[in-house]
Amino acid sequence: MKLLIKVNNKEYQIEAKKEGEKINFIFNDEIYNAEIKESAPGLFSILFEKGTQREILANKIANNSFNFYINAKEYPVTILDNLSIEKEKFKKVEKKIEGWKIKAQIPGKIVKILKKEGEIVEKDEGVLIMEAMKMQNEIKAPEKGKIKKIYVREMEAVESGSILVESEI
Amino acid sequence: MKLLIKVNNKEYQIEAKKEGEKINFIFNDEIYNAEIKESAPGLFSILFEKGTQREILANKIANNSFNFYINAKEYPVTILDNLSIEKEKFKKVEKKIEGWKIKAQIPGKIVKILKKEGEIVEKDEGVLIMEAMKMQNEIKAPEKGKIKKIYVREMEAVESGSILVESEI
Amino acid sequence: MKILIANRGEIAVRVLRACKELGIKAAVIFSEADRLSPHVLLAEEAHYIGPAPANQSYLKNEEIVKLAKKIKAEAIHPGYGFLAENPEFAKLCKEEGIIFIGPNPESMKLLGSKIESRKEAKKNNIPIIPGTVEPIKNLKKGIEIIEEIGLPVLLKASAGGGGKGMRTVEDIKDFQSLFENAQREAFSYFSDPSIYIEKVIKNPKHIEVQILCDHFGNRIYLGERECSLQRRHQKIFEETPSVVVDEKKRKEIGEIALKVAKVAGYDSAGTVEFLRDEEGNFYFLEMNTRIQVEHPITEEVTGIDLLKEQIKIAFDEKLKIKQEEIKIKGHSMECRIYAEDPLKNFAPSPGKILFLENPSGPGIRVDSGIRENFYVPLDYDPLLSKLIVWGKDRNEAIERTKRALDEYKIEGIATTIPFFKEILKLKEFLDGTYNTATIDKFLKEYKHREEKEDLPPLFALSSYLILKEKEGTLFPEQPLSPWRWR
Amino acid sequence: MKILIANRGEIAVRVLRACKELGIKAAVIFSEADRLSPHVLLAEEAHYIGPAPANQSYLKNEEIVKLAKKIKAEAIHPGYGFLAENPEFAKLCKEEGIIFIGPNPESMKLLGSKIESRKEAKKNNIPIIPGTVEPIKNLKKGIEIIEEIGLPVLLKASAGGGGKGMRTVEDIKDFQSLFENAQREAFSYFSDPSIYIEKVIKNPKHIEVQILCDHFGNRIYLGERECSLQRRHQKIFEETPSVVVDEKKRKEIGEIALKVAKVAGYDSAGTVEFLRDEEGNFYFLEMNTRIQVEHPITEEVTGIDLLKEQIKIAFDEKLKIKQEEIKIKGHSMECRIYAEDPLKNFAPSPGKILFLENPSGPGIRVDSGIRENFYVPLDYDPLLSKLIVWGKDRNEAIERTKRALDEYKIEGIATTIPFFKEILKLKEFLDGTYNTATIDKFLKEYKHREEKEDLPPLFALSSYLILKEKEGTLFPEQPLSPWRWR
Repeated sequence: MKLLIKVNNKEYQIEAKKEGEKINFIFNDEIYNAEIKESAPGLFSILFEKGTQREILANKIANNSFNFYINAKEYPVTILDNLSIEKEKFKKVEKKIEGWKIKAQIPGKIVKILKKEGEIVEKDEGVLIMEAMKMQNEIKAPEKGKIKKIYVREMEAVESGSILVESEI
Repeated sequence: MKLLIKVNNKEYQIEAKKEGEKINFIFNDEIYNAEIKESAPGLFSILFEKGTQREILANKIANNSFNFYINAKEYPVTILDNLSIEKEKFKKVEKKIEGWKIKAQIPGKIVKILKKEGEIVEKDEGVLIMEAMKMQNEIKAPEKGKIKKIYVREMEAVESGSILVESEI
Repeated sequence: MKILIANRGEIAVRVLRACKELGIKAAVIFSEADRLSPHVLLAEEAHYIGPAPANQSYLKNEEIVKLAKKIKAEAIHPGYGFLAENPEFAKLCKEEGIIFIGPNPESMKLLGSKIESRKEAKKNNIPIIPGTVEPIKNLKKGIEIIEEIGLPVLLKASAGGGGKGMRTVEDIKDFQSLFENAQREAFSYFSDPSIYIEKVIKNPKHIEVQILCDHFGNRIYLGERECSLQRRHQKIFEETPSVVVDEKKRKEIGEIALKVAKVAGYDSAGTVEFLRDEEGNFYFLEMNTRIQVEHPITEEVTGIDLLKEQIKIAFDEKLKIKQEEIKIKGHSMECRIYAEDPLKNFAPSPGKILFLENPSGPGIRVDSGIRENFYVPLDYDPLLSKLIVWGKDRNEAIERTKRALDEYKIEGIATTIPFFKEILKLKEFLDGTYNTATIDKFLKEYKHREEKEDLPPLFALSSYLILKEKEGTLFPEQPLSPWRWR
Repeated sequence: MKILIANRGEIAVRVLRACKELGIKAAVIFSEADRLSPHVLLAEEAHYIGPAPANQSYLKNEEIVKLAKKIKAEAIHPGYGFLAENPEFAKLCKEEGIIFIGPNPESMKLLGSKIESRKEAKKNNIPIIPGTVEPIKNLKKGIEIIEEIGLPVLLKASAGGGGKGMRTVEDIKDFQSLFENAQREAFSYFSDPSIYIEKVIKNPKHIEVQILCDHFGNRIYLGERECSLQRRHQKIFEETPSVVVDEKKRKEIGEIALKVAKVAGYDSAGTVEFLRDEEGNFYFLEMNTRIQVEHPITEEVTGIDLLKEQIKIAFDEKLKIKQEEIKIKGHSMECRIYAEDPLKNFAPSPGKILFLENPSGPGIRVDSGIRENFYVPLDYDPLLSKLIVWGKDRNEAIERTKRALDEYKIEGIATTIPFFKEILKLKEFLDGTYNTATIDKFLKEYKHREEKEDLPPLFALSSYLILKEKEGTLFPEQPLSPWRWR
């Protein structure tokens, strides 16, 4: 099966086949054979035919979307098969029309809101300041846009993943 | 509720009540209040009102029967409530009639069988020799009895829990 | 005997260990966020002290002293941070008949004031960074001082902190406007326009000396620690001995450190901090009146358990170790492992630790405040643990640190482990020429090394999971993490 | 460069660490039982070698050498046990152009024979246990020897092993019958009736000397290890320095050890074993031609990484350390943690590790071959890990060991951890007078201390679980362990 794998937002295409606990895949015209065993819940030992061994922790964060950890290094990975690839493209188009949303990456507290609804902000301009673990972080606009809605108030505690600000265009 | 708790085959009687994550119990005329929180799957932190804290791993091995571990020390524990106490008594009577059974405590290999079916063995007399982890262990008769059936052959590998020998009377 | 440990995380664990080895009972306190923290789970006695925010729990001095009395603890160990350098708390303990494990409140108060201790140092011929010791209020006096010590200089608000009212003067032409500027800002923030002038030490190294002083006037120094690897003035890595300190220099700064302690009437474990300029001059900066985060590397090379010595001193024992017995053996370094994401500008990364494997083997020690399944709260300092390494020389220590970092697996949240792997390859680190500006400079171009060799295993597992899911042999969908049951 | 590690468990992990610190690539082998063993999971390269039984996997010398060649490894590290002291294997490696990390096959062969090495020792005036060096065949010669060395003596079959054909003679009256008895048994087991006579050393201490010898005739000793705490002749605990060895004695036995090495043409890391009688005499027993289980305590007090030295020597490097540079600092001890149930006569306890927490902090090192969720297989030696402790003196080392044992949590299977907690309270241990008989004597009355204070928490949790079950708020019944999802 053809798979599109996004690692750290870089895309790679592979062709993979599963036989029991074995995976064969082709990447860059090279064939790989690996055996996969679960060493602890969520932990997998990948052993390639030529002997290379790596252990990976898989933390599922959404459908087809994982945080993988190799040697304490985090790799956000999204896996798309043929069908999902089409859907994803569609979503991208939708997104363009909608403008951007800023979500809280971690739980924390909103310390200061720097912009008002209706204001135009430039790319990388600060929109609000959030505090977590004794540290303050300025949250910046990912793209230029007009602020449509601010969902939070100053001193409000927010959960990871909650939408803070939304723009139009 | 009245509970009969067997720890290492010693019996203790307590009277216990649960309120949310809190347990109150009376033992030896003393009242104890404890809060219990699961710190990891199967691990519990017990915090008494006066400050004593212990962490216990609970490994369930049968209904009402656990291996508890405190500081790497194993405590086999069986818990009986009013109803179960009656059942247990009944089972004891049954058992008396049936004679004993020897089960494999650990997986291993039967190296030698020392007795034949029909033979009378004294308490603590060797019945067979089992090997596990490079060590040989003589398995002894728990009580005097007449060997009714030997379920294994020499050099046979056995699983933990499988019945090896059964006696009558 | 019993000690109440008024702290959390790795330092509470460290104190617990010292108590256990001394045969002293120990009790800990915990906030609502810390009921299942390792310092609680390792303790045999633990008491709830309040809600998560520190000012409602770990900073509640009166409640803590009250608790100590209730549970019949003779002493309180404050760790570092929180109440450790609060003279009011030390005084309160004393008044209530509880031993505060630290220095007497008077010396703590004196040393806690940068200005006062700088004055005292100057009076006693201890080298300080050139500049004023008294606040100045007019321009003319400022120019005189600059003529004396040379440019560049730093203007600082007397009452200041946090960089407010701070200006760097590079050119005398700019002095007047910057001075007035700083005065204005100082006045608006602190209602006090007085300004200090201090020479700017370019590319300094931060080097400190560990000392032990008892209640009977015995004082020893235990060598230095170099703490120049800092991110925005926060230490992240320390080593001992320093590449730039030889036996002679060690003695010289050691004796200065003891002089500081003597002048201040200091009577506990403490650290005297110095800046070293590019010419090799050392200037007294300040004294830290607590056990420090980085104390273990001194323990590794001297073989002396500083925590136990600190506790024994507080219980009025005489220091038994003589200065001439202190021998520095080998080399030790410490990496501070923080719950911060180096790829996201070191944003805090609280969350659940899904997999933890600590390194071990020869020369490795981990002083840790976490374990698997622990949820790192966002209410406190993000220090998770300290990787402490000993080697027979600097080279072996470096190789071991690399090896240990490769073994160290904290997974489920982002940490500074991958960052240290890069730091250890830096030329300035390897040749020992690094200074307090090195990391901030390096960070401008920092990203994790792209590990091309990590791609095939990632692909293998990705394929495996997705194909298993299609087969229907994977565990059924769950709200959180189906492959991670705990 | 690449090394193939032909072992498993903690020693394979130890060798992996040494390779990594030296910048040498390493590959491991694994049997069917070890696919998910820590030595595999920690390795970057691993190869399947065969089914679980050792003679179909870790003992397959030809396959192992073939694999080494296939993966382009220059050398094989055998660890201890398995192929480590097999001269045929060492020879095979040599013939196939693979470096065997250990001594040359000839010296290994000589030292592997107790009789030959005893002969060689006697010839070179190395003190051996009084008795015959040649087998005797008649009664008269036997009586002569007993008259010379005195009673009691041990009769041993020349070809023997495993206690077969062994008799202790306490009274000369019994000699004839015991001698004939032993001859008969020796003949029936080994088809060789020849018998050795050796003096019985009463209550001996087992003390050994670590040495390092390179390929260029450089030889050094690194102090002793006392290994007298043994259960049925199996070492379970070691410490260094020994309470009964002073600086002078250390030099004396160190030099004897080097003489043994020189005589045998030894050229690797090795250990020379001695028995010490109650009068303080030392007798050469045998030499172990491998890295030993207990090597880490020597690393702790000397600061020298023995594994790395052993590897460098095998790669033809000259030994850089001089005898006069070896300084013993502090005290170190090792507890061998076995998967054995002390309450069930040390029956093996294979199974799954449900919870694991390693101790750490100052002075603690754990060389481990396990981790949480690992299933301890029943096919191999039950050594799980080694707790290695350093303290500035014996007293601190003991207190730390106690502290670390309290912290050490291996749960789900029975281990020797609770047993060591009792050993450390033994009078003979504390005063250092213990000998090789101490443990077996102690074991006759051993049981875990009844921890009355453990009852209330056990009751609390028991009530909680049963009442939660009645409420129906506990997880639904599962075939294995409902509170343990993994």
